[in-house]
Amino acid sequence: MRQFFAWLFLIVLMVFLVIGGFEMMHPFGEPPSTMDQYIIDNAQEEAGSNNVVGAVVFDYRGFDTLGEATVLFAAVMGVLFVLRASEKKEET
Amino acid sequence: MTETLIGNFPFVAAVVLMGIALYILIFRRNLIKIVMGITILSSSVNLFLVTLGYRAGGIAPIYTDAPEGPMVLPVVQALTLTNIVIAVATSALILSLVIRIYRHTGSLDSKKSRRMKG
Amino acid sequence: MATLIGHSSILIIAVPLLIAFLTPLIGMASKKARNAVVIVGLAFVAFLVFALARDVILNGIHIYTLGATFPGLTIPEGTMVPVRIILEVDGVSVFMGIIVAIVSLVAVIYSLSAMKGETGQNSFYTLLLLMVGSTFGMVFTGDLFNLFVFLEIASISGAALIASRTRFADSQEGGFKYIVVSAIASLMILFAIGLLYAQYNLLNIGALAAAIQYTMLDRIALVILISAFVMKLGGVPMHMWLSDTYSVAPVSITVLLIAASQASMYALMRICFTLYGVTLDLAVVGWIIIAIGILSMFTGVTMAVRQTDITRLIAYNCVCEAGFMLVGLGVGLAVLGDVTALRTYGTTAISGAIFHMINHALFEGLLFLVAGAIFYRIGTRDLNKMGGLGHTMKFTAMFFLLGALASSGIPPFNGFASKILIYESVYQFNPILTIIGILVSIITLAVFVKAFFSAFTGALLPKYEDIKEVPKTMIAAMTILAVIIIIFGLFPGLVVDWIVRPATDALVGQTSYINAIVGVIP
Amino acid sequence: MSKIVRTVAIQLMAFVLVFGLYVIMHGHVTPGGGFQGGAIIASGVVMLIVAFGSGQIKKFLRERRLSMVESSGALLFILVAFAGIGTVFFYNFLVGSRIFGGIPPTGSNPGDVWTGGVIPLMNLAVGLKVTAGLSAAVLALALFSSGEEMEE
Repeated sequence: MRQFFAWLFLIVLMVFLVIGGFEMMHPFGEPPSTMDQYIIDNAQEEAGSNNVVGAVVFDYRGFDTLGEATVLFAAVMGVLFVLRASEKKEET
Repeated sequence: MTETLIGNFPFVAAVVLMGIALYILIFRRNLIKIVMGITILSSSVNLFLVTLGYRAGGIAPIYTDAPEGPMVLPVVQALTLTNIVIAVATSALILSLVIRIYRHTGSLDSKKSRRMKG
Repeated sequence: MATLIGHSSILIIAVPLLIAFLTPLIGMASKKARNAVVIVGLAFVAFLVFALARDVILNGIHIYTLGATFPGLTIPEGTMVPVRIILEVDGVSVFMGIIVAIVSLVAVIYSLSAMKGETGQNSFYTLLLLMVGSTFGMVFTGDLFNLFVFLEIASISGAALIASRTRFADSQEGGFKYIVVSAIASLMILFAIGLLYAQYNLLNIGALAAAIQYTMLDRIALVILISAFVMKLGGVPMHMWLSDTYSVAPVSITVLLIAASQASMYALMRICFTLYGVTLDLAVVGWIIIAIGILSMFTGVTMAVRQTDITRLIAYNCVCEAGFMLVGLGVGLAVLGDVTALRTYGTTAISGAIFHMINHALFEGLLFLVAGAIFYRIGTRDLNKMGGLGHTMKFTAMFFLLGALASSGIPPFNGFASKILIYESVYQFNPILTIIGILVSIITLAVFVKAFFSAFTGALLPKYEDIKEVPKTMIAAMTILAVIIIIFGLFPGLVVDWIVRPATDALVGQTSYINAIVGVIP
Repeated sequence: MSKIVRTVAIQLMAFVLVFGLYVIMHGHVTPGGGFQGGAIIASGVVMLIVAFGSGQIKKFLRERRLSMVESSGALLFILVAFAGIGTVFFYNFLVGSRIFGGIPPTGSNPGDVWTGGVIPLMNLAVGLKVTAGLSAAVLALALFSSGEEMEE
């Protein structure tokens, strides 16, 4: 029963998304680009960077990159925390 | 209909990849396979994001010795970069938890551990 | 002071992150210094939150554009859309900020003695601060992708913290389950963000809300977003992970996890009310959320009846209380387009749901802290193995009773104040929902009375005769929550007027949120 | 691993380091940046772990020490962001100044390292962080799965 519902869910989701993918998306290769065109045009002047992706990563969306660095920091801390020795104290 | 299907094939490919990932996540019980499912899911989202930003005949958005042509959208590339790093971080943490679980239960089958319904 | 408030929204997010990066370095030198820095830092952040709250409630929405030449420059010259990440703090955000500030301070104070014997404390406090900072980020940001990033930080640090008792297998499994659920949910959210980006080439919530047209792709995105956030907050079809993770985490972390779930609830509200707003098919979406809420209430309370593990019992009660909030929100959403209905009972329902969020964080937090205190002393969570603890742990017993009564909506505690708002407004929408709500509350009371009697009353079991009251800092943390619960219960009108009403207005007033970003829509 | 593999790994490590540093420091001019360069150097460290075994590597690279380096990298990054708070958090205050202040001519150009404002500094911080972080995570996983206990 559970299997059946899982299959049903999966198939319905896929049908929806595939139809969405080729019927309703913008034609591949012609995306709308109001925000991105501004960045392409102004990145060199505002951020002084030839690499526009670099300008987006560190200047326009620098806060996301701080978050991204923090994710990696959290994961490394988490790995060291989870795999630490815990023999110091034995409860129960 | 078929024309749009062929033209928008990259979007469909991303969705199919996502379907594979969801299949793994729903039906597989091995913990390592669940980790793989999450990695594939994040790859499918990455593929989707990158295809969103493609412009026909576009070049990489870097001005150093750039040839002529429209530039592909840079923001989605930044988002993809962020998501790749997040995926690496997530899988590192999940794998360390899997190692711990394996040490405790001696098994990688999620049915054998207490009440896993991943 | 004005500059401080001007920058406060970013400082509230960045200061916890800064201290988190510093903590491993300070912790190598001295443990006392580390604890002091953590507490002072969080107290400073809490102060900033209250200052910002005052400012936002008096002067309206607070905007902070990161990396622009001045904070108010949302749209640079030469374009019509926001390009940079914008923090947008309105009434609801600041309300959530207050919840997180209170809860994080309590969690740290409680951890001071509760985690004393554990190894890896430097990492513990680092991860805790990351979680606090990212939860603030989730509620303050005005950018969808930024929301996703902070959601990921919160879930990764949360999963590591859940697994922090490495000697127990079930805590590892809890951490695993939490991160798998979070990863799937957040990747689906990112997919939905991609769908929205593909159509409008925007990531800012306010600008998207101005541009959105409710096409088929928007509907798909909405379904994905709602299901992913319901998954993250533990609504019913996806509630299995919640009890398994909440019950195995150290309780100070569970309290923060509740705050993180509330942040997911906030994101759900943002998506429904602000991003889509009146373009939605309101009645349908409203009823879907009501249905999820009702199912959560039922499932939560029926599962809670069967539990013998005290933390699991409280975790299922969390599912049940989340149902109340969802019902209130769903009713508010269903009548959002209808001005008269919105004015007569819609805003009251939303107010009730929002007020219940802070109350939920407070009393569930208190209950979890009590359960943690019991575990700290006797080392078991099984209710059948407890008995007579009220003789020796008087304060703890009192706090449990307080939390239980507040949770089941008994006057004069705060749970009653918010539940009555939900009941009376939902009654005008559909009386059956109110009856179900009251029924569920009564069963909740029964569950807690049973738990209270089996844990605290009766003869003191001989093996627990030398059990003492828990250390002072743990008592202090519980006292803070208890005092706030009592104040909220005695003066609910003041709380509603000061912080709940502005939050409701901010949630309903979609146009002011949009206008703060894009100016007057042309 | 055999002696050949070890020797080659040591030799290769120098090239990996140079290439990684190049990718990090030219992140604002050419494709690449802190994350990519950091990942390159970290993959070099992983190569050493594979060649020598995690126990051997542990003698001169402790994962705790790596995590300290990572903390400092993260700290540097957020401090650069804080330095802009005179105007706005994350403000690119170095554009037009003496340090990395050059502004490239609009359109296609040969590229100049001395541009980008705070972007090179952030690339450096992130590169430091990613190198140390990924190496620490891989080393911890390798050590733990080979049965050695962590230090606290």
